[in-house]
Amino acid sequence: MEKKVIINEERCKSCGLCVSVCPKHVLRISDRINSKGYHPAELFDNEGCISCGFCYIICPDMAIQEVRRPEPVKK
Amino acid sequence: MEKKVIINEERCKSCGLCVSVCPKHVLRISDRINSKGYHPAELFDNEGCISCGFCYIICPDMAIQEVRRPEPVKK
Amino acid sequence: MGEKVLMKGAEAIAEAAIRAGCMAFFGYPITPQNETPEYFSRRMPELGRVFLQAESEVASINMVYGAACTGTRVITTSSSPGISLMQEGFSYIANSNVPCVVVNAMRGGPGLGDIAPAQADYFQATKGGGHGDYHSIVLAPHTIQETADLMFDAFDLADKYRIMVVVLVDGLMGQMMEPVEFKEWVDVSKFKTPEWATVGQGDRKERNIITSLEILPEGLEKMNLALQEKYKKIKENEVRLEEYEMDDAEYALTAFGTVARIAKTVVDMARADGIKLGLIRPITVWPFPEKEIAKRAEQVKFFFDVEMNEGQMLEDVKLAVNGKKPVHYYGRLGGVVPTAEEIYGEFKKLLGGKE
Amino acid sequence: MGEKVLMKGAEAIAEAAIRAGCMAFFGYPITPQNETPEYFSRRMPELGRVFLQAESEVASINMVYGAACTGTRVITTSSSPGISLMQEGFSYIANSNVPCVVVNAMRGGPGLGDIAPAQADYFQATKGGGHGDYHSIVLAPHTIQETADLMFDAFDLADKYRIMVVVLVDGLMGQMMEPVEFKEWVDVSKFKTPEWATVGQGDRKERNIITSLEILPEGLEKMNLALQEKYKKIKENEVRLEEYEMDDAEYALTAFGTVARIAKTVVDMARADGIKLGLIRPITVWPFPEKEIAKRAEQVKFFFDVEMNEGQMLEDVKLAVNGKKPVHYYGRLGGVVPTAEEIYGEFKKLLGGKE
Amino acid sequence: MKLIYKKPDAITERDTTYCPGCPHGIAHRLVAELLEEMDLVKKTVIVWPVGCSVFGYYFIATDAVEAAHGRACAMATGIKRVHPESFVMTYQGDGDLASIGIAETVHAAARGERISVVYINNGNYGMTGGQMAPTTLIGQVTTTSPYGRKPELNGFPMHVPEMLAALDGPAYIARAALDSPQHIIQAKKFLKKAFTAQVKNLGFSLVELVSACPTNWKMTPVEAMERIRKEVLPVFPIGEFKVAKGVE
Amino acid sequence: MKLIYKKPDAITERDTTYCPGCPHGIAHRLVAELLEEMDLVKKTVIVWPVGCSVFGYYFIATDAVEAAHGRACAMATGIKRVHPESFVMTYQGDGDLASIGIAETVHAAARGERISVVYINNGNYGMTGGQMAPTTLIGQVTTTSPYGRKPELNGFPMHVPEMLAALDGPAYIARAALDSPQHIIQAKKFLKKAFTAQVKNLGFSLVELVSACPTNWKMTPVEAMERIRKEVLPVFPIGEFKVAKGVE
Amino acid sequence: MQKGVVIAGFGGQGVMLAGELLAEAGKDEEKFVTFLPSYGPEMRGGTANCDVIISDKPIASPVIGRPEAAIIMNLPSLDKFEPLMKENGLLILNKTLIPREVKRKDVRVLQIDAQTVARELGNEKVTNMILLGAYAEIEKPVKLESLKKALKHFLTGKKEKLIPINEKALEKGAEIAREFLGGK
Amino acid sequence: MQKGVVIAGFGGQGVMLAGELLAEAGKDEEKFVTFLPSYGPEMRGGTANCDVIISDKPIASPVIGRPEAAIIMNLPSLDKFEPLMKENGLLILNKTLIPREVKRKDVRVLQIDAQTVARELGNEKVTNMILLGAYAEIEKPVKLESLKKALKHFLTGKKEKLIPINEKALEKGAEIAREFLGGK
Ligand SMILES: Cc1ncc(C[n+]2csc(CCOP(=O)(O)OP(=O)(O)O)c2C)c(N)n1
Ligand SMILES: Cc1ncc(C[n+]2csc(CCOP(=O)(O)OP(=O)(O)O)c2C)c(N)n1
Ligand code: SF4
Ligand code: SF4
Ligand code: SF4
Ligand code: SF4
Ligand code: SF4
Ligand code: SF4
Ligand SMILES: [Mg+2]
Ligand SMILES: [Mg+2]
Repeated sequence: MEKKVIINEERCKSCGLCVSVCPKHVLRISDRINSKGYHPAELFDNEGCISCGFCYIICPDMAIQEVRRPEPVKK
Repeated sequence: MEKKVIINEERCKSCGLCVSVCPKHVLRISDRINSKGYHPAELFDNEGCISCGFCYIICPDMAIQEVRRPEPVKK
Repeated sequence: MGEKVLMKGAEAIAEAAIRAGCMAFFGYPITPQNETPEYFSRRMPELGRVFLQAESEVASINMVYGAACTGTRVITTSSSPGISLMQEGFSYIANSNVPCVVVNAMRGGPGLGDIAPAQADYFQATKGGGHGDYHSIVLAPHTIQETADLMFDAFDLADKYRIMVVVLVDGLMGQMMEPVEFKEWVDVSKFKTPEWATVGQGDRKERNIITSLEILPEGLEKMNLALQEKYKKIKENEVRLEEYEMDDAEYALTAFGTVARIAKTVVDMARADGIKLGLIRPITVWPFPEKEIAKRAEQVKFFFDVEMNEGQMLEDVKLAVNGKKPVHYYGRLGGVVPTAEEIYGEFKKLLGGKE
Repeated sequence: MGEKVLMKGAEAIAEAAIRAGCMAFFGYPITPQNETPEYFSRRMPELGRVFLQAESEVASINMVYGAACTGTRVITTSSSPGISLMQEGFSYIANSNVPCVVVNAMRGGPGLGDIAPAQADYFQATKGGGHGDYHSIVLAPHTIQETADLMFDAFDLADKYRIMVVVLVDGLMGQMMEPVEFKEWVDVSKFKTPEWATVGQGDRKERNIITSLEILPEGLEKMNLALQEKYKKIKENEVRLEEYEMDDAEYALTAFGTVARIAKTVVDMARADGIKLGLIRPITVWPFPEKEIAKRAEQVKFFFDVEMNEGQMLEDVKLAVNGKKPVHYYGRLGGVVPTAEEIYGEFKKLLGGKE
Repeated sequence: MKLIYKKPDAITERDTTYCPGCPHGIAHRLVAELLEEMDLVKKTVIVWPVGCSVFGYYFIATDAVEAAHGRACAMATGIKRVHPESFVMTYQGDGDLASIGIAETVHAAARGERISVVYINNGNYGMTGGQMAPTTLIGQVTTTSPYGRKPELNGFPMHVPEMLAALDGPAYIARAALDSPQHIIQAKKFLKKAFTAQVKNLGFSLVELVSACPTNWKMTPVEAMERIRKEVLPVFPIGEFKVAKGVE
Repeated sequence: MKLIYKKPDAITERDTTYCPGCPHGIAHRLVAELLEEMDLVKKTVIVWPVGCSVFGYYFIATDAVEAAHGRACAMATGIKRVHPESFVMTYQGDGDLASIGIAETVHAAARGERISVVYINNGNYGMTGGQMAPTTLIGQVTTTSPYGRKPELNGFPMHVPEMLAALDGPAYIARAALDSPQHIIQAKKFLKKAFTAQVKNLGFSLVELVSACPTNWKMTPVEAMERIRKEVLPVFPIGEFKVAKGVE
Repeated sequence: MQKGVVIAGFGGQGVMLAGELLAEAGKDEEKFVTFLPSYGPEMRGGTANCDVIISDKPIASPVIGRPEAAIIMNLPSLDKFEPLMKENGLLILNKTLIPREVKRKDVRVLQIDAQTVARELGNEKVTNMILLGAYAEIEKPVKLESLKKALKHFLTGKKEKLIPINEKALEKGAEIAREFLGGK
Repeated sequence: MQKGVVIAGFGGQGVMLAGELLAEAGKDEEKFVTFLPSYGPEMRGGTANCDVIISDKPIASPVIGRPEAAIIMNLPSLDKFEPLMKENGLLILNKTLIPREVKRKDVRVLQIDAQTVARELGNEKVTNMILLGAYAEIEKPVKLESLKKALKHFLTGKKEKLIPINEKALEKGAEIAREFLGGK
């Protein structure tokens, strides 16, 4: 499945705010390092994400570039 | 009888505030003229004055120098 | 031009500014120029223009700064203490390259001083009372007619160079009435918002940012060099002065503003006595007419600078003369206006013996 | 003197002021000198002295003005834009004849500019950025040691003449660390409230009034003349300068503060090349060492003034030299600090050919 | 005969420079009387900024300094901080305090600076010839609001005590009026509490005194006093807005 | 998949200059989103005074001017008066607005100036290294209150919205917080009302945003957000203090 | 020709109006004129005075340091200006408010009980015009007619009805001056 | 003898501490020293660097325009300072955060995977000391001993316990430098 949360790793400053507010605990600080020396956040459980957008709302660096929600399957 | 209200005519600027607040209407602007060209206020009815001090209280130029009240006559 | 009217300098300043297309006034009352804001307060609303009494001079100059960023012809007027409060703003305006006009009707200082005429803010106006390397164009008229005329130039110069123009008068020029004839109204319907103005991006391709900030020293140095380039251009093109009876002069008075008009009488008195005295009157005290004075230094025997201060323009005269001839000085302080007789007397002392 | 400590200039200023008996600090944060108020905020309460962060620089200088009226040793410190906001206050303090000390750690301007070192507030400090004819004593140290030493003199001079003393440094001097040794503590228990101070009449026969107001021009002129008299005395007695390798110099660098320390290296470089270059370094930029420079004008072939501005002290050098010798100039702007190599290069260009 | 009232000694012999009927003089007398009654005359430094009362130090006989326009509270702060034994007060107009000096006022109040402020609201800039002040009433004609103060252009009259009462620093904040003997007597009581706040080291204190400017209002002094009652007090009501414990 | 959130176009591609976790960025995003949603981007002039957000114009893509420290409201007034069609807002820190700029703020509010103010309360002077601000809490250690803010020396935290609410000029005054998604959503609602007040020409509007300064608070961003909830909001409660009719 | 006069008195005595009127009349006669008001050291309720100069040539300083003529409407002004007068200068005094004699012997003095005369004319406020009329008659800086014409500049609207009495006052002053000149 | 070095990196990497330590050590050796911090154009979260000069003679300018030596702790700092280096200057790089090679061929380069080494020592924060130790060993502005002694100035109170690991880091850096020098 496509990622529900798109993180611009170059913009991320590893502040951890998104991680702290994610109600589903599906975000974490990664081991990768960006060009400014920060470890960007990553969505490690796309499935678990409920597209609530909290991570977007609190991200101070607009590093959470997009949040998407799967279209409801028509019954 | 000694004057109940002593007016320093040189300080008076003829503003008329004392006259306006005197509850007994015993003050007026005189015909005299002081060295600055003002007609000073005067107490024209010492008897009628009740020594309430309103004139003193409102005089902006400290021209009402003193207000006195007759000592109550001991019975 | 229209009919001659008898008008206070402070009011003539306002009327001339309005005719010159001044669209907004922001300022704060201070003697001896209250008639200027008061006049604006009557006239601007009638014309659908802006009059706003600010809460202080600090606010005034920053309102002017804001309005100037939109490319609108804008003015503030004040007197010495109020002008001192504007110094930070002046410095910001200078490095932001926005146009505006400021009138300083100088009064006696320092501190609260008095409300009498003085010229002791010359340094502040010409050398920069605020921080950093900057200049404003400084015009110093000597009659109310000239003041009214120069208000038009003030706005034109401000727009031409995107610079602050100071009209430096004194309490006497503000309070005095003289007959004055105003130039024709500038057609403000032709004013356009300049390309650089910050009024919202609209259809513009790039957005505009007006700032005096450049955190890299190398970048700030570039900004400074651009400013200096502009100042150079102004020095080359905008110097103005009046020379009175200088053609054959053996001695030159130097004076600006109020003192200059008195100095003219001194020249007349001297000429009547057969003494070849002339007057050099800078109209722009910044840019200062260095070259012109340097030239006259070849001609005259000495200079005699007279001011209502402790010798401020004196330094510019000396710098221009550069040691070629003596430069003498006479001044009155604290709001005292020298008389023609007094100045002539001092001049004769310099001639030696006779007096 | 005690042990040498490695200290930021901005902190050394505070420590030296405290040892010199400064009893009160009022000020407002601004880079590049925040370490000064921060240092005061730690030390003053420990000593039972006053530290107050004011709401603005305008408030700071007026708090200083108030405290100065009580005859208390008081200081404020700031940097260029903040100093611009104090100009009205400076003018009031000048005409009220009260003592205080102000430090300006100059940064790049005009406007917000940058936080790098600059010297472009020289005019403001020496010619009076506020309104009216006034002066402050202006001290321009070139090392942190000298800065620490001069803080003591600053307070002494302020008290001696009842005048404002400006310590004019720059962001580099504020931010740099150098080893410094402080003078002994002044015994503040010996301080007495001066006779003229306004602290309540108490047992004094007459009450004291401190004012810069004198509404009669003749009266204000008298106040001004008294000020000028004081300035004359200061000019006669308090000029300080350092001459480095000037005894046999054929060329003289002129520079103050940070540039002066670089200039010393330039002198050494020239001497190493066999060129007789010297340095004249005004320590008091007001009063300016006119006479000393005038004397050297007889000796040297030319002067070479170097500043981190567009040529401000340059004017004072020229006025002192008065056309006797050429005065050349080199400057960097906006916070760029010239290197010794660069200045030496420019100097050699002036010598002609070789470079 | 018993002496009931007498010009206080702390009022000098010098004639005031005020226009006939200007209540500045009334306020001066109240201050002088209180300084005497509270035995503060010899401890007092009054800060007089620019305004019609700029020469106030000629009339009230205490040590005095003259502040730059609007900076009285800053100057008073400077004095009081280094000399806490002094009784330090400012005497400011509405232009001075509420317009150019509002920052210094708000911050002295917020800091709870131990100073007392006498604040004269006469609805305009008296000294400079009657320009609009922050306290000018809606519709009022002044030399800079020739068509009357318009809220959409000039905003609304500023209520300083109400505003300062929202801060925690002040110990006493009140408004009184100088239009009638009754109000003047009350004004003195308020001023006494303000001074007490400082004497007891409780914090910042301020009393606004609704005053008149007959000259610039272009009224006789008696008419001006009537205008206070009819037009000004409804907009600027008398009252105490903050009374700390201990200010009695 | 449906796009629910997307970095607004009015936020530039440039990385912010803020410390990791600094809520300045959150406030920027809210402003940018609203300007887009309300179709104001091309009409807007933002006045950025000095403070950590001095480079704000690099991050929000509108016309912009940079004000001297504290003078944003004056500069905004100048722009708005001569160009009433523009949407003019300021973005100010608590040092800028509440300390050095309080006069300009109070008077713009009193005049009912048609401008919108975004006011970031982070309890200190971030840019200059964490000095005490008017909003610093009692006991809080900063670089100029090394022993903690003491009320008897430094007074009390200043409540700007409460103070301005005592004036008649403002159309909308509120306080929100940036510590949690819920509060941030609410903050956006408040900001929208503030902007609406200007668009509808109703008067002055201001929203205080309780923010954090993890760097100078010497906390992790997450700890800083917790401190907002635990220590700051009890002193600076969220709420609307003035809501004129028509601001919906 | 250059004529300068100082007009001095209390605020409210019409000092400035008299000066402006004179200046306006001069302007109407196409002369060079300057009018310079100055308010006394006491900002409020103090003395006020103005300097008016009328000339054929451009005027250097509008400040009159040593008056050749002065219209003095109250005692403090006499105290101030008497010592400054030029020799043989002309002092026109509002005798009603000036109880003392002039001390200097080297000046010309015309004392007019102007306030009384004005009251008799029907309005104390035209005292200034009586004195101005007298001055104009003696020193002739402008024609009396020009002064009368200039009144229309200042008395407009509701005040228009005051023109006749002001004219009368100017004339009355001129008349008194003629007597004075004749009497010499 | 005059030695200048630029130390540069992110705020938080201990750039200033390394510089001050070096200056303090110089002072203790009774040398002339200057330390000049400067914060990058980005006020916050940006790069920081400082210039330290140690000399036998008074120091003219504390500003190092063209470094003869630089300790570079991150990529942006390399981008900034590489072009400014004097010929034959010494670049000591924190390889851990600097993925690219040095382009200039006319400078001496010592790359240390310092952050990794530090982590191995037990604390990533001593990266700065590893690099400083290496610099001191190669350029010898002060003795390693002086640096160690100077640590006591900075690590006081609660931080005192960090002294040993910092000392170890200085030594480790020196060791790496010796290998580097030997290897040449
Ligand atoms: C910096 C500065 N700006 C302006 C002035 C001019 N000025 C003097 S007093 C005053 C206002 C006086 O009004 P207010 O404070 O209300 O006192 P009032 O005269 O009404 O009693 C002004 C604007 C000044 N002296 N200094
Ligand atoms: C006149 C003036 N004084 C001081 C400064 C220094 N200065 C810049 S920003 C600032 C305070 C910033 O604090 P705040 O407004 O709270 O913004 P923050 O950085 O916390 O977001 C100061 C004191 C300045 N630039 N200009
Ligand atoms: S959208 Fe919500 S659930 Fe998904 S990662 Fe973000 S905060 Fe977590
Ligand atoms: S909130 Fe944004 S900047 Fe912070 S860690 Fe998450 S994605 Fe990175
Ligand atoms: S004391 Fe009272 S009654 Fe007597 S004159 Fe004065 S006001 Fe009138
Ligand atoms: S109130 Fe005073 S000044 Fe006014 S008329 Fe009465 S006595 Fe005279
Ligand atoms: S102008 Fe007004 S406030 Fe000033 S003295 Fe006159 S009446 Fe009083
Ligand atoms: S210093 Fe504070 S307010 Fe400034 S960017 Fe860093 S965290 Fe944000
Ligand atoms: Mg008033
Ligand atoms: Mg802040």
